[in-house]
Amino acid sequence: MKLRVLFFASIADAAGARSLEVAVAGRETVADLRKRLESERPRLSGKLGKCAAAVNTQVVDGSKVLADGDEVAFLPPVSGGVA
Amino acid sequence: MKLRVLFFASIADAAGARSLEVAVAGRETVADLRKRLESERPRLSGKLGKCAAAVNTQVVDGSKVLADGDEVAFLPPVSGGVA
Amino acid sequence: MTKVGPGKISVESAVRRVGDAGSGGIAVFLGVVRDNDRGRAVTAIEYHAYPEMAEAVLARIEKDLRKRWPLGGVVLEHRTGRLKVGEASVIVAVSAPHRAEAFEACREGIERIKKELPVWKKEFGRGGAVWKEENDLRRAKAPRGRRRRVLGATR
Amino acid sequence: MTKVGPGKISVESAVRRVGDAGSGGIAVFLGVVRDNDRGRAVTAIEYHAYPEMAEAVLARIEKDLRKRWPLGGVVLEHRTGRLKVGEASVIVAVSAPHRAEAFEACREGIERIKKELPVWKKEFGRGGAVWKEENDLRRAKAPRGRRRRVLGATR
Repeated sequence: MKLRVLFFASIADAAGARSLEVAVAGRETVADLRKRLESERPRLSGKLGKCAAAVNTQVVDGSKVLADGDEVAFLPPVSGGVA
Repeated sequence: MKLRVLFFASIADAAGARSLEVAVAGRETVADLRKRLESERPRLSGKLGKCAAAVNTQVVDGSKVLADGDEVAFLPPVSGGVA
Repeated sequence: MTKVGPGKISVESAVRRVGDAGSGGIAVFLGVVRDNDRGRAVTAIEYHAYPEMAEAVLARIEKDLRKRWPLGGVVLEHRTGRLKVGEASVIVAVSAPHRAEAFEACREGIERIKKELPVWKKEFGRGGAVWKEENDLRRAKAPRGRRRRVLGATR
Repeated sequence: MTKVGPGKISVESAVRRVGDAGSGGIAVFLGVVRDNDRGRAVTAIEYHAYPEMAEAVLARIEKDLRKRWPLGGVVLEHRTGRLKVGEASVIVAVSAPHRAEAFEACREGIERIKKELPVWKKEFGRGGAVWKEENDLRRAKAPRGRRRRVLGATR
């Protein structure tokens, strides 16, 4: 099964990409994916834990089980709006 | 000595005028003027007591003594701005 | 910047005029003519002012707002004459470094205009026209006097 | 009405769009790029969004505001891309029958945007560019969940 992974702001800089296609072999939660991406990409190490995660635009917690075709976004703390 | 007297809103309607030139013989306070205008103009009777008074654009109380050339405004409750 | 008169209110112009490089937030309030007043149909409102005094009151309100909050720009305007439903009668626009200050100052500005500005409205609707007379200016004056005495007798 | 994108924000257009014959007050808040951030000089800000999610978040905020206050119109917009000092990054405009409702809803709108909208800013100033990352979206989500449980387990 396949996922689309999105990175933003400093996380996109660290990942060197704004989006990735990721293949998943078996059952995987958001927390599993977070761990796997951090180990595959040393520059992300320790960073994804500071991000919220959204699946298909809904914020979820780490226990969320991923499904084929999901869009998983790692969202660093936001800073829209105003001072 | 002479005063200019201003009326607004429902008070202007009742007075039949928006402004008057008024001559004053001796020492007169705002309260005196209020009383005199009400007795001279029966349609104002009982109405000026509901008005604030301003002398030269400053809200004053009835004890204020008038001076030659003063502009005295009788101000019914205001209703600017919004609902 | 303050104004009382028959010219149309422009929110675009007010926002441009309060703009300030050090301000991160602009709060604006517009009062507009509603089609009803507590259920009674309204077709138009005529605003009458005591212009010289109204200008002085707006200038005093601007000064007081600036004393209390670190504002960049301030625009206070009240329109006079006959307005149709949907037209703006009053605008308060302020800029400030942060949003809380902008909101608080804007709110205080419109509250004080409502209580202190010598402007009167005549509502046109079914059954003719009525003057709405709501806030006694003698009440608006009292709290300022009291506050001044508490803070010190020298001023 | 909600929007996230690179188009310039027009306060005139927002005010026209929230206009409503039954509303007597319009409150507007504009966030604008300041020339400094706690003293550090800023020359421009780049806003990046997760657009699909940001649109969904704004729609949810509009819905929640309408549930809580009797609003006529609501406009929530956030601009993306590179903005200079003085340009507006965000606008919240609402109309309501009375001013208190308009102010409260407008304030709540901007507070929620700040906490919940997936938008990030990169500040350009002396010493280059820095990402400002401030509000963890996991914190924004918690209170809503808690409130729902308190109100009843059925929904």
